[in-house]
Amino acid sequence: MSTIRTTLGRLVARPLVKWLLGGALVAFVAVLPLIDLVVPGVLPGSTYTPGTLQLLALSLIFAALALSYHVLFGITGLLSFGHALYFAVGAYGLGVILERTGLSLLPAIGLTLVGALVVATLLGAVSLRVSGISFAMVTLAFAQAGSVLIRRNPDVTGGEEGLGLATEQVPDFLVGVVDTRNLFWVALAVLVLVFLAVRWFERSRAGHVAAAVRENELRVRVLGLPPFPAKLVAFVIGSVLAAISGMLYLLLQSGVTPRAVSADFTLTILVIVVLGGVGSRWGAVIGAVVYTLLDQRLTALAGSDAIAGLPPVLRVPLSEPLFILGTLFILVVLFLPGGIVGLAGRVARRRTAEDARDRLEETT
Amino acid sequence: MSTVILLLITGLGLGALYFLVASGLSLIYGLMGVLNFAHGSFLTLAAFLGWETARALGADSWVSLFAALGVGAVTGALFAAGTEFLLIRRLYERHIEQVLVTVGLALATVALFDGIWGTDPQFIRGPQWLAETTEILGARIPNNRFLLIAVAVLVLVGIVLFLRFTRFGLVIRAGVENRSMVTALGIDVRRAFTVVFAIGGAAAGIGGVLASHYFGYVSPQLGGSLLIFAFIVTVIGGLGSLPGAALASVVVAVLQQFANFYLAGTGDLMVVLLLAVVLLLRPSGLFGRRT
Amino acid sequence: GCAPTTPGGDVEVGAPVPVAIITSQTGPLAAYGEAYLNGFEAGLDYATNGTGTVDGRELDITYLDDAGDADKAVTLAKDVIGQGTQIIAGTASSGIALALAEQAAQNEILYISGPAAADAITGVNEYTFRSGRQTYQDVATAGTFIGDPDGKSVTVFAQDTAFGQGNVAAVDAVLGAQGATVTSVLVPEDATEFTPFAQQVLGTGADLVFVAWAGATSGAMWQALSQQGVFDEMPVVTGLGDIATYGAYGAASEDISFLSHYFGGAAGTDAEAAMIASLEEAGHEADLFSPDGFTAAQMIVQAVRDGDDTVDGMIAALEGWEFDGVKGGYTIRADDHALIQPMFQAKLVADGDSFVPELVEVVDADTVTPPVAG
Amino acid sequence: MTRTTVLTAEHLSLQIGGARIIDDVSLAVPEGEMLGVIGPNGAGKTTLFNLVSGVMRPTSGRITLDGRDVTSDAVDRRARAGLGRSFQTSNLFVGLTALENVRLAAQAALGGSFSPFRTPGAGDRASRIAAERLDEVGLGRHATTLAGGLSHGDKRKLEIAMLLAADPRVILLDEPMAGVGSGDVPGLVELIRRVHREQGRTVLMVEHHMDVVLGLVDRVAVMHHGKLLACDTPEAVMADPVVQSAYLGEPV
Amino acid sequence: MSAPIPGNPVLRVEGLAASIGHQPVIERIDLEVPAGRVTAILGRNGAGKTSTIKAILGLIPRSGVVELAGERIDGLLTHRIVRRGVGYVPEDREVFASLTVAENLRLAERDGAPGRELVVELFPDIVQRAGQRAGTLSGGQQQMVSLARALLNDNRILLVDEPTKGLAPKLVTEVAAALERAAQVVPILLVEQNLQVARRLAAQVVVIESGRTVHAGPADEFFADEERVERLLGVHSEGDPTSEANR
Ligand SMILES: Nc1ncnc2c1ncn2[C@@H]1O[C@H](COP(=O)(O)OP(=O)(O)OP(=O)(O)O)[C@@H](O)[C@H]1O
Ligand SMILES: Nc1ncnc2c1ncn2[C@@H]1O[C@H](COP(=O)(O)OP(=O)(O)OP(=O)(O)O)[C@@H](O)[C@H]1O
Ligand SMILES: [Mg+2]
Ligand SMILES: [Mg+2]
Repeated sequence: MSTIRTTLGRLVARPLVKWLLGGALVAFVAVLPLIDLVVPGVLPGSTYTPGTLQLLALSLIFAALALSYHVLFGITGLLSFGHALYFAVGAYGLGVILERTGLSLLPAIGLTLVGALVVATLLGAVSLRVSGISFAMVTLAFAQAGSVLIRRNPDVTGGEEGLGLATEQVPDFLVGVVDTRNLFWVALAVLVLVFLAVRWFERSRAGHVAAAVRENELRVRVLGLPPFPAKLVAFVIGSVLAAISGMLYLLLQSGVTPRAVSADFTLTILVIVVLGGVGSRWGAVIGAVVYTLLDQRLTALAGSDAIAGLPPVLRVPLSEPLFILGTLFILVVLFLPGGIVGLAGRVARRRTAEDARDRLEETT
Repeated sequence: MSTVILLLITGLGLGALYFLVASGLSLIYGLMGVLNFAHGSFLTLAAFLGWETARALGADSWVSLFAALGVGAVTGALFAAGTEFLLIRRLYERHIEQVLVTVGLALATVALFDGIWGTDPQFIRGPQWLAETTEILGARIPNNRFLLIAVAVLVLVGIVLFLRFTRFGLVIRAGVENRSMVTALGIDVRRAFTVVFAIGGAAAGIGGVLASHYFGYVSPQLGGSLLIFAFIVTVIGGLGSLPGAALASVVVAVLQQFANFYLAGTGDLMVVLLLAVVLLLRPSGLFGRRT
Repeated sequence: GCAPTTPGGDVEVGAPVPVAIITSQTGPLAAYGEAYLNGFEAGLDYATNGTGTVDGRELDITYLDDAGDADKAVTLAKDVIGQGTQIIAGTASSGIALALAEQAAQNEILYISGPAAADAITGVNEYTFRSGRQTYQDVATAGTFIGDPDGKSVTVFAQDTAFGQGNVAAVDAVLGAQGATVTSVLVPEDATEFTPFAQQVLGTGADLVFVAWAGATSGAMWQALSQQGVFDEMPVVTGLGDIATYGAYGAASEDISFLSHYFGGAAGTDAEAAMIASLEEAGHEADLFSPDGFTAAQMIVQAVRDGDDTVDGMIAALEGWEFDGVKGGYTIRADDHALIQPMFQAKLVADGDSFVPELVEVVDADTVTPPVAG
Repeated sequence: MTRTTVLTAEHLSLQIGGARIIDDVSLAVPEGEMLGVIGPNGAGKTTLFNLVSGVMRPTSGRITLDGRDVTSDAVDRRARAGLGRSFQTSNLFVGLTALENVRLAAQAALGGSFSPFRTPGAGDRASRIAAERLDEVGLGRHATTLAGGLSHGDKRKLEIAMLLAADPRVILLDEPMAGVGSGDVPGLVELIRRVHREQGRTVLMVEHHMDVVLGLVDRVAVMHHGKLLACDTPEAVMADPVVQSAYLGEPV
Repeated sequence: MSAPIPGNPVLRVEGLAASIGHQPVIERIDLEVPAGRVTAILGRNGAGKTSTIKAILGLIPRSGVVELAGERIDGLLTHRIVRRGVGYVPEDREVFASLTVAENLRLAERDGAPGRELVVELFPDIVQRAGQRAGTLSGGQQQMVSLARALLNDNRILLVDEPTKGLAPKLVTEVAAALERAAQVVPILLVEQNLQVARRLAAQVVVIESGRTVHAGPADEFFADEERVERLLGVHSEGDPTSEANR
């Protein structure tokens, strides 16, 4: 048994095998809408039902968003409190362009991307003049300004009532409940692309410089490398990827509300990344899926009869989904420093330690 | 003219409120490097318990107002000390995680308050005098603004004196920089940190009770709504600098007041702009130490 | 197993009718949600004579919590629609209501929105109805306080939000059209200091001040108005909120003229009596949005009864339907699905430590009928 | 000397608050020279290096590199112009491995660091150079250790490896031997000598180990209270009574 | 292995092991510091000298026995250990950069700072700079502040980690003299790479290699055995460490 496990362990480490496993996972997720898989308590219904697909698609979008934040925070060490702004630029940008210009979907997406690129470059160049907590505050302030602008201009953005998707310009196969699974597939494809893009950046030379900037900026300068371009590139890449997630969100939800640009939403992204494990791509993905499922399912739990029957001391807190989520989050930060992925890593390490012992025993 | 006076003095009152929240934030951040997202919850809980106290004693009397302030201060201090003791302390020198824990705490506690007191605001009353106005140069200034300003000044002076004339100030500043070295000098630095949190929490607690009178209600959202401005004030003033926080509170609040009134309600945008400009010109804030 | 290619499928005749009520049970609008749900249950009792069935067919009702979050609402809607539900009702948030209306249109099902007041919901699409009043009706009721508006000046004091701007537009449309000069003092949404704006209101010297305010800051706003002496100078009208807000008006309580969508005991109809009895039995109190839930139940029952189990049939059954409800006689206007209904004038009177509303006058439904949307 | 001058400081001064930390220092360093900088603690040696490398800006005066005025250039520009330095207290990427630290330096020198389209690989040039440099300073077996987990002395060695990998023409070494175990000192001295003699680089070195200084340098600059007291051959400097009393004192 | 030392040691360490993160940094350290003398810890870079000092102070998680004047202290928190009379001069000086020199010293004071005069006498330079922020001091000046902090109080023992690192030759002499004087009142456990200084001060030596004690004994005996010094530390004990390089 243990030999098999060791061999397996060694196999997994090989790049080709990693790619194959990743591919298999994507393929498995891709066929979910075609099969009748029920996970009681986790998913609201069978995997082919639109409600479940909607939920899964939403978690894929948040995964892409979390990955985009990973570029800033995980790789480059930029703690931004305004990442939601770029998500909103994507969602609102696409929504407004569709509604105002009558362009069809693809050109509108292109235009939004350009817009996001410009906004991210401009605001990034300004906010990156400061660092640390000041950077966090400037980004928070810009996002706050964005939020004010969105709420104050109901003519363009729908104000606090939000902006609807101009469905006439969107291809039919992306509209309506029956087509949720098409949206799901699109979301999956986008997530895979975002994942690969982030992976590419992280492994590139620029990504290495970004990591070095995270560690010690002065040292980077002394090596003759200006830190600013590295940070700006990371910032722009992260922001544009966030805008892509935002556009997808608009399509999936058929609309967007100002919550998408709130400080709370940025904190949500941060929570997701931490839950999954800071500094890890898979962490961002897993964190997003777990968070979204929890967020949606805890509401169901909170309203359930099981909770309603409890004495007030238990009932009051347990019927507040955010209470459970917040507490859970605290526990993760306190007791699982590497997030969910860190936990998995630790279990794996203990395994390798066991393996080592096994091997010793075999040889003696 | 009277409008300008009105804007100025009400601006000072709002600034006083910002300062009460920001003082604790600034203290905690400046000295421990923790950006405390749960600070709003300290404030909210204090406001709720202060309200319950005043209600029990009869809302209209001065006695119950001062009792509420006392309860608020104690609540804030205990809640904050407990937070430090149970959560922050375990993560020492891991600042990002500390911030995250406070984020989690803020989420959880606001939800809990929702569950206990409901999401609706509870409208409150205080001594009659607070609801009346005093005329200054033709402007009718609501009296509770004066109370706010007076209390904020007292808190500022109190904290500054405490830090200057006790050893705590020193221990705390050193502890921020290199905690293990402080212990290696034979000092129990954990106690100092708990004290800082408690002081910050007490200021927030007092702020909470006063905020509930300023806004006329208590609700689970009370603290959160003030928190962003308190953050901005803290950063503009220079992290860790109390006089900086005080000055920035006044500047931000007065600017907000004037811009809201004269510049088509752009108060928030102006504050954001101010923050960006200050940070770009002086990255460490007005009174901040350069690092 | 393999998944069926289309979700849901045709409704079997005689089978239970699935209905989904999506509203806030937690989150910022939980209190509105609760009032709505209580009203809904009372209404269901009333409309089905306590049987919970329509012509022998059971209503299979699912109650879902949107927690004030549009994401959740859309996910829930897609889920139930995917399972074959063709009737959705609820929500107090206009943003969520519009998102649900969009889902209804995309998927061709019936949606009856809840207390959400935005005028935009009326006529947004052919699948969407409403069970509450809309902003226009509030404003028109306010207009009834100044007699003939011609030549009078009206100031709208509101927050600079979609809701506030909607009110300004509505006042302009209602009273401006009748010859009043309408000005506005708009306060930035995030402002916390209202004193200077109260002074500005005073400065307008208007014949009537219409206050459109939502949210927790209303207490401070009213205090600022009374401190600056606005009530000594000009009549002030505003919409009466739910019971929880009665304390918000403070010293001004008895000086304000209230327009009211509803408060417990305002209407004196049979349906109201039935609703109050049923609510009290369940330990609840009649409140601002109880009728919205009650009416929604009536509408759903009507749709199921006369709707032939098709969405088009249900729409046809509702369009133009006239019925007696909590507030009196209701009409669902066929053109845009506006819900024509009477409104109330009210005042607050001190009752020991707190205040209670008293009816001043019933405002006829025709007086406050909104123009056809679109 | 007929060699060209690579680095000059002209009337360099730095004033912070009321204190003159560097006081009218002028210095010219010819190509290929090794200049020792000595002086009591607090004399301003590190500060001088900070000014030359661009970490700090002088209050007045000029710095030239290859005849070009670089006084207002940022740190990274000077580094690209061929100026490299090490720090008195180790300044590393503590979260990266020793090899990655050195590789970044090598890549910076080779160019193309910001390319998002190329990924570093184990066999590429920068990695090979990095591995060699690590071996040279004796850290080969620590290649995959996180820099933060190295002992103090090993961090010093890593600093030197990074410096060499960055391939600068002018090197500023701030107390390279501080904290290095006695047994390892000769090896590092030899390394620095090779860098200087064989590869012809210009080196400025602050060092308190007089044996090391005297064995390596061509000239010695003596700093005291922010001023340049003397700049001369080691023999002449050592014979100076002021240096004797202010700096060397009695031997242990 | 080591010759028994007469009298009760001030500090006794037995089987001390410690780790940082999950990585063991010392594995088995045994040593004794006799009263009234300097005991030097020697060893190559990375051998575990600093870790030993930190483990004794409880600054890193540790296991094993540590006794101060016969009482176990290995279960105590750092500040309690220090208050029992353990002075510490850390490897990287670790002065509080944002505090002034005076504040740094004030922070270190316990029980009225009986050693103040000694400090004034030894380090007049830093006393003059009382109002300067310690972060702006030169490296050597910081080292003096760090030493001064430990000398201010009456301690039972001083743990001193590479005190002469980065000091100008003249100061090395002075610090060595200061330590020699301090050693007359308090025993010192000294980590020192400068062999001249170690030889001058130490009465006992402990050599560490890869986290284990590999030698302990009187200093003169140790330095006399050139072959052993060469093997354990990689240097000739006589002559200067760069002699090879100079040839
Ligand atoms: N920012 C500053 N503010 C005030 N004084 C400063 C500042 N920076 C340095 N100094 C002072 O300038 C002097 C020179 O410091 P520097 O670090 O250059 O000395 P050094 O020659 O490198 O000494 P060492 O050999 O001890 O490292 C010192 O007296 C120091 O206290
Ligand atoms: N923070 C850390 N994380 C992981 N390992 C560490 C850490 N600090 C030190 N080590 C490891 O512990 C071992 C002992 O380090 P220590 O600092 O005690 O050595 P030392 O003998 O003091 O060396 P030096 O003479 O260079 O100061 C070294 O191998 C080092 O790599
Ligand atoms: Mg120096
Ligand atoms: Mg060491």
